[in-house]
Amino acid sequence: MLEELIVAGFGGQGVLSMGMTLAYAGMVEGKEISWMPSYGPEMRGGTANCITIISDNKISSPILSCFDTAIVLNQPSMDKFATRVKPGGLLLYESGTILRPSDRKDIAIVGIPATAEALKMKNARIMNMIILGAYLHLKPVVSLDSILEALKKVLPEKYHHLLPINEMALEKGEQLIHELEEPVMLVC
Amino acid sequence: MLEELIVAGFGGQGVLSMGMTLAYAGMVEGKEISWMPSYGPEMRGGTANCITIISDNKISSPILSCFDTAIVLNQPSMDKFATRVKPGGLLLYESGTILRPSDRKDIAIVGIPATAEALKMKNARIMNMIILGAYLHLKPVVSLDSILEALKKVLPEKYHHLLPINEMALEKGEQLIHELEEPVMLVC
Amino acid sequence: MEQQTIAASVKERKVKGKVEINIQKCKGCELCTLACKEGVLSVSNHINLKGYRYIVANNDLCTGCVNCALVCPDAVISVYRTPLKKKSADKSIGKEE
Amino acid sequence: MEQQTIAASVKERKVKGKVEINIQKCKGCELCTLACKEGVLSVSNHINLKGYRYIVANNDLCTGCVNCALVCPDAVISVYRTPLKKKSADKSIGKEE
Amino acid sequence: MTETKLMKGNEALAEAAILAGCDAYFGYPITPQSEVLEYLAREMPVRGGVVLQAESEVASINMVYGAAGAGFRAMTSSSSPGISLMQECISYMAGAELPCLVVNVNRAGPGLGTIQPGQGDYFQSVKGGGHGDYKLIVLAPSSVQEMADHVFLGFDLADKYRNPVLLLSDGAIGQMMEKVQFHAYQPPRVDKSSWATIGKPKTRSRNYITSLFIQPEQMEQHNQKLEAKFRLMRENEVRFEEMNTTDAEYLFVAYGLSARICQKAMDISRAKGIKVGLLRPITLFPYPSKRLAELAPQLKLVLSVELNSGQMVEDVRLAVNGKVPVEFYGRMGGMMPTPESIAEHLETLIKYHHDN
Amino acid sequence: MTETKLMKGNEALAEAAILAGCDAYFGYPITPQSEVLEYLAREMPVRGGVVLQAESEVASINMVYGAAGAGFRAMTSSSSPGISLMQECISYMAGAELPCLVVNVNRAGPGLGTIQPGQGDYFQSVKGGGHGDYKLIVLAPSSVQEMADHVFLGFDLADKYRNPVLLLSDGAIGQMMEKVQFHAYQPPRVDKSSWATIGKPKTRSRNYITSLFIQPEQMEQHNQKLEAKFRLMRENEVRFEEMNTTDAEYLFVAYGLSARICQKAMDISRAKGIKVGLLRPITLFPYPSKRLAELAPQLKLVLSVELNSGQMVEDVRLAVNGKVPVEFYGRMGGMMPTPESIAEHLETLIKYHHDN
Amino acid sequence: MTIEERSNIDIIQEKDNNIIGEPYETVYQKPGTLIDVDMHYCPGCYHSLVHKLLMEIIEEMDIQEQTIGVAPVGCSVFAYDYMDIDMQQAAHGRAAAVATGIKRLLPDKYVFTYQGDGDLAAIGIAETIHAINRGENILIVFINNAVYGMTSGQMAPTTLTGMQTTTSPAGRDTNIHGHPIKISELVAPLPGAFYVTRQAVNNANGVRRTKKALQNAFNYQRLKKGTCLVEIVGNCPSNWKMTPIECTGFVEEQMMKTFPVGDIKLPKAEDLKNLKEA
Amino acid sequence: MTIEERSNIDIIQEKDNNIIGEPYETVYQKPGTLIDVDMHYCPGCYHSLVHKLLMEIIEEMDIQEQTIGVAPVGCSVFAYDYMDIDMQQAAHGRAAAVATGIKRLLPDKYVFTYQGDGDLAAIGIAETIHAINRGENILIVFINNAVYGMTSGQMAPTTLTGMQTTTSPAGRDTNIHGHPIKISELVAPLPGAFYVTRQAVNNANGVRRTKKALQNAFNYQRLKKGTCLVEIVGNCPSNWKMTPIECTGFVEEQMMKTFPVGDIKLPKAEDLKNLKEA
Ligand SMILES: Cc1ncc(C[n+]2csc(CCOP(=O)(O)OP(=O)(O)O)c2C)c(N)n1
Ligand SMILES: Cc1ncc(C[n+]2csc(CCOP(=O)(O)OP(=O)(O)O)c2C)c(N)n1
Ligand code: SF4
Ligand code: SF4
Ligand code: SF4
Ligand code: SF4
Repeated sequence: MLEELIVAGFGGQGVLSMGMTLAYAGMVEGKEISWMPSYGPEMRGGTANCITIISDNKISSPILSCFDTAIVLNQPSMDKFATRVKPGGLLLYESGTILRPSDRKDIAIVGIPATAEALKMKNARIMNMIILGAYLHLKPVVSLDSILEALKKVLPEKYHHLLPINEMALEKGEQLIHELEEPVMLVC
Repeated sequence: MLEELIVAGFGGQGVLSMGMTLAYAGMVEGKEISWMPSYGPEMRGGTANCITIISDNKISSPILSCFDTAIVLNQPSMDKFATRVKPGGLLLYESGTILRPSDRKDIAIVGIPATAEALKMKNARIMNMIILGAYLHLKPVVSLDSILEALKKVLPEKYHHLLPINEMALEKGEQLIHELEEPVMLVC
Repeated sequence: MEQQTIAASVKERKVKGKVEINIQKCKGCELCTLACKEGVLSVSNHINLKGYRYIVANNDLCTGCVNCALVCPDAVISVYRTPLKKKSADKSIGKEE
Repeated sequence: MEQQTIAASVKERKVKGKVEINIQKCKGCELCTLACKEGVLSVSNHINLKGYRYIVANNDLCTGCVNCALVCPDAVISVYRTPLKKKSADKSIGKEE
Repeated sequence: MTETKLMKGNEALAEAAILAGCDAYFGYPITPQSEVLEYLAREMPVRGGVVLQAESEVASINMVYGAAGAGFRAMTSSSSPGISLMQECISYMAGAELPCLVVNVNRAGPGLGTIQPGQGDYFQSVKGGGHGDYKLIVLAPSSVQEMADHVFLGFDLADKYRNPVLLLSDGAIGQMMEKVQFHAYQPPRVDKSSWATIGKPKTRSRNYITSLFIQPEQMEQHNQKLEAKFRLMRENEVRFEEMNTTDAEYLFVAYGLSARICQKAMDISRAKGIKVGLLRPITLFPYPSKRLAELAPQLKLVLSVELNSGQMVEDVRLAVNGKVPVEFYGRMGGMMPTPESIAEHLETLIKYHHDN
Repeated sequence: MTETKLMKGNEALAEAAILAGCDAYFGYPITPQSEVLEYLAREMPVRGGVVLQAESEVASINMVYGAAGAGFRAMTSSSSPGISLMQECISYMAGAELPCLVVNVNRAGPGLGTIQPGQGDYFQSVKGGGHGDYKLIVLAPSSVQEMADHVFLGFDLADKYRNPVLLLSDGAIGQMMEKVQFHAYQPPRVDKSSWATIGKPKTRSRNYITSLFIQPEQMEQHNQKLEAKFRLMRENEVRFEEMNTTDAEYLFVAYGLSARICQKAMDISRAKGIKVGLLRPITLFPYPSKRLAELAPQLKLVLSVELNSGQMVEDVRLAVNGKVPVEFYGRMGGMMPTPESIAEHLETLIKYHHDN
Repeated sequence: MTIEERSNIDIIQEKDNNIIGEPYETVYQKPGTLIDVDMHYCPGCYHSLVHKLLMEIIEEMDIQEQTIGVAPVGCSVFAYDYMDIDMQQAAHGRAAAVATGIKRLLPDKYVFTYQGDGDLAAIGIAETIHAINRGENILIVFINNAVYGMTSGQMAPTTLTGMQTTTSPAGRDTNIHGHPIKISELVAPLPGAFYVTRQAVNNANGVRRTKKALQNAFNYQRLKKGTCLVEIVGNCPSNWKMTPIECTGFVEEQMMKTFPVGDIKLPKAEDLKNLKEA
Repeated sequence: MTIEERSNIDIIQEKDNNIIGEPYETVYQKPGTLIDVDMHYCPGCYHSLVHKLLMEIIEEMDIQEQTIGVAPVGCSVFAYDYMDIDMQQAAHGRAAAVATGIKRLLPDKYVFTYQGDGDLAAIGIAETIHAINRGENILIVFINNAVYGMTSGQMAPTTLTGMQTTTSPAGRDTNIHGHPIKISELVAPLPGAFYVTRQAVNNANGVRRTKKALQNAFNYQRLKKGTCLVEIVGNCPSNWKMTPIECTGFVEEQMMKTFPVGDIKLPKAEDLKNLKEA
């Protein structure tokens, strides 16, 4: 198993923590992992991304130019990373924010209205977990249990009361995939 | 013509200016010259020396390990440089201050009571010029006229009234050589 | 309820002011709302292209005191006033209160 | 002429002092001569191995006030005194005058 | 004790410092390594040890000088511009034979440059950015695990040779998270009483720390003593990692982050049947020159891959001494070469050298 | 104008600075080069130009940065430890493409070391003591005359390439007196209006001096621009002096003071029938590698002679790339190799290489 | 407000709705010398505000062609992207030395530095004090926001006692870290300091007074009588972890206690006479 | 006196002629902690004098084993050759940082720096001010001789107005070089400064007072209440180009005008209570 993933969006959208949760979950399952943030000069408002690799074998380069999966949460990230998804790969995006998705035909492109759903659940911050749930349903690189385990590490103790809503968000993501009009066809 | 000379003594004995006067005189005569002081960490009381080279041809190394002539004005310098005079060379020293001259047989060793003579002339500072006069008599590498010309450059304007006494000192040095009991036999 | 008081003061204004907000440059820091004692400024329910809730003005209440513009870090606010008497000096900064 | 005065004061001394000068370490700076008001110290006509005119003492005049030793930068001077009363504190530095 | 953690490189390094018995950390913030100071500012007061934010990098390294001179395990960390400011004192420490750990989380320069990762400080680290003849032992971690491991190793080597050790990382290794394990470690007992300034008892003569030898004879003697030490390091402390070299006809040489990227490039090339191996120097000084010279005869081409304009490539060339062509590939300014581009570059070079 | 004067190296350099139209000198005292500041403190106020004693070397070089950024000919000078302190700003100036002259009157190190002459700062000067990828043009005078000449040359090259130039001298060349002539010189008119900060008129867009390129793409572009410049220097600015190379079987390579000593050693060896020549690099960067490579085939042995533990010898080895054995001879700590000892060392090596 | 919270608002592109008709006249407008791009500063950051003030003054005094600015490393390192004047970016802490280099060569230009507290008071204190001690005829604009902004909120020499930062997680402890340095009070006694004042831009009147202080400083520079230092109490919403409005409260209640605003050193009347005459 | 003048005196090796018999008792003697070698200082240089005082105190307090000294570059760089205590030679200007490094690790030892004015006030002013601002519990001994001694007499930040040096050949011009910095007055207001005093060793009483000040400072260090700075007006016969006695005159008539002796900051009585109790 080798999953090379990039998550990209605005700083503050939970981009880094989404990748980090996946990385922790990988660790829980005894996999090799690497998580590489890109760090920008601006304190706020810039775009952020992180490359997360989960693998059964030792990981060589933590820096990649193309990815099995790209999860993008804003338009600039869509524009930048859509082309970097390997043929047959997955491009997952927040459909409420991104109005112009890629038109590539050789990859699976899936939009999820995660922001809207998060607001329905009265917590905008869990948007990233909805996306993560969707992703894990499409690509079960780690189990949901491992993710929940990981969340305990990523979330500071004082936010542990939020674990249930995060779990709900993950499930909501899975559900949203089921509700898609067209089924997703993953090649790999 | 090539003269490789070291002058060594206490700082303050006029060691550096003796070499410098020679260098200027060399320049007056259109010769190639190099003057290399050794500079020590102490402000006062250390020993000082300078290597002066006067040559008809371009000078290569300004730093030398053996010399045609060594002029030494204190015992430590005698101890250090006597062995560095080339066979056949000249070792000139202040005989009032240096009580243990070298016993080398392959070089000419000449002691001059320059300090005492300077005191007789009521100016301790001209000791170095007496020595220089003696040296120039033994080895006329430059003319006395050139030396007098040079002194005008070495001495700051405000000390130019001292030029006559310096000239007298130079002559006194020459005279002291004549007064030596044994005539000096220079090989080169 | 404060609206009431402000509305009252409007009537007494000798000069009328107007502010113009460059909403795309506004970062929604809300410092201007703190500076404006007339209640002219409020946060919009919309966000601009940079993702900030920008500021909107109710110019009916504006006295043109320039306080909001002075404190706006990003120089987003322009202020206009019906002329009273020409004051030549230091037109841009107003008088200390 | 000053010699006279000093000699006079000698007679009145209650304690007798003596200074010992490490002449090979003396640098002839003469600061001690400035500090000694009894005229104990003077510059020798000889120079030491380092080439300095060192200091010699006329201990007959010495009161053992340690002033010279205090100001000697190179710690060249030792001072001795006939005992008067034992003073335990701060023996090396004397009392400020 | 060997619990596996997921940590940032900078944090792993900071944690390792505590576990390695680092007595004192002095530092000044600079991206991309401020986490080291931040981590230690949080942890050190609780777990023992001195941590102090200095007023500058110059002050930091001079505080390290003082603490190291008093016999303590001391360290500092910074990034490129800050490390440049330390050059005078680093030279002093080498001259005064003071052990310490200096960490450079290299960013791309010159000047203020950018905060993105780079390897442009290779020359400064390895050849000597400060004045005079001295060497630092330079360790180049290429993973978060090594960010930790090299701290232990670094302190031990510093003590062993009484010499500063430089840990040369980069912004990517500092910022990325990977698994890391901390093994039980007991700092070796090093007797520093013969030189450390902790107060002179009547029973010994005074200790003093200095790099001043005003008499040339003494200075040269001291230089020779240092050179002997550097020779010893060259003999005993070379460390490197080798992959796929047995049958290699081509060789990547790369350290730190670029070695990780080359590893992937190697896989790509190997998949195409190109017999390429990788030599990853772990110590940049002393350099694995001997091993490179040994490998040279079997190789057709060596490619040094760096995040700079070509610095380590000189050491590769010096090592093989003309026995095999040495080429360079690099990106600068925080840009990353992709594994694909490296593999491609190798192929182009192979073709070129074949044709010429 | 071409009066011959007898001057100290440091003074000749200072005088040359005035004649070269140096607008501003900023410096801090340090032996063995304080005469530069002292000379200029005396002369500049009378003859025009700014001279200011700064509070430190860091301040000096940053004042130079400011003055150079405003389009003026500015310089500083120091000796080894002081130069180490300047590394950050030197890297900044290279990054910001500011022309200036930095003079290092090298003394022996590391650390405080001694005030006697040395060449231990070769690596720092040539490879880059500061962070990031940059190069300085490095001039190595070997006489008082060149101490003067290289100031004119240095300022001209600095302006030509918008890059700092380092004049790498040593304590002996700085302190010794030789004849020197100053030729008529008119500073070339360089139009700096497109980048110097002298106040923005309405007619042009603002100028700003910076080495900051936060976006890696831009930074790399900037790096490539700099590299292109360094390539140009390599192509156009190599300077060296050659003696007795036509029939040479052996070659001394040495710069500055050690080249002078080698010259005498060459005479000694030649007198014994040993066909030895001398190559004296005048620019240490760019290095006369091409010429060395050309000479390699005719040579049996190259001996690099330096006042350090062996630094330039690496550039010699890189140049000849294994085509001829390269050996090293040096003294350290302010000690001087004698011409005799060099000649002797050469003979020993000849015998050794002959036997092996 | 995080992006998550923002997302419940539609992104719209709305036309400006304040169109001004006659008989209004302009009483406040962005100065033309402030380049018309978005500044990278965080929302509510006083850096942007002070940039604006400086550019207003330069426009009003019409000295764009006579002014050179120096901004070292810190959040304001990009100042040259916003100020439409010739500028130099300086190494961290060295702005005063760089400005010295410029001013000594261009004595008739206006030269100012724009420095943060980490820059001026920590790494750059030597250059600052010596420039002032030499009485360099420059203006030092000193933005004191009590933290290192650009590097994400570490303790500065000016961090308030007890204040938490990423490197003083338990709050600044004066026993370990010392007391916050009051730069203005420290340097004012130096004879080279001509005019030293501390201002704050926490409200409109503060902005007026700060602008006046900066104006004074620019004018005084013509006298060549020494250094002017205008300290401005800054903020840092991002690293103080407060909204801009909360920051204003913190400035007024905490910062201004340790750093009281007001003039610390005023020029002597006789020195100012020349200015009035000119 | 130059060697030429000296030479009219024969070099002799004379036995000490002051032999002391009973019933004398020793009232002054070189401290045993001052190593019995010739100091390289020029004749009459106050450096040697202050070395002696420090070693007297260390002997009298019996704290040789508890004391670590730091001497940076300057004429006193060789201090470790004379002081029989553990010492560190520091880079030019950095003594206060080095001492910080030592003291933070060895908080119960006495740590002092010994610095010249070039060192402390020019290149090292940042480290000095920040160490004091942090209230490092160290003693800074500051020898202010108004020139750079070791490098042969260049202008220092403390050089008097109008004073000629090799780098101010026309005399220090305050318009160009600024006024002499008064370090003690500058740092005394910092809360981290516990005891700041300026003394001179121009005569025996001055020596007594200086010694007392240094003694105080050593004692206060036990309280861990902040930095003690003892500034001592120095001299430099070689570079002032005066005899030592002329130097004394210059110290009294010129130096002490700009640098008046006296206590600048005294500990509060309550702080000293603990000391008396101990
Ligand atoms: C030599 C050096 N050290 C450290 C840094 C990292 N650095 C950049 S800005 C900064 C401090 C910024 O704080 P401040 O001056 O207070 O300005 P602010 O960002 O708060 O406006 C630091 C430490 C650097 N660029 N160079
Ligand atoms: C980085 C650096 N710059 C400059 C020097 C040269 N230097 C040695 S001592 C000194 C100044 C000495 O003056 P001061 O501190 O006043 O002490 P003094 O010699 O007068 O006692 C200088 C500039 C140095 N050693 N290191
Ligand atoms: S002060 Fe300016 S940037 Fe802030 S909310 Fe008001 S208009 Fe927007
Ligand atoms: S003070 Fe000391 S060194 Fe100076 S002359 Fe007197 S005894 Fe000699
Ligand atoms: S980090 Fe702080 S100082 Fe920097 S722009 Fe943001 S609010 Fe302003
Ligand atoms: S140069 Fe001056 S300070 Fe140095 S030892 Fe001599 S007199 Fe003392």
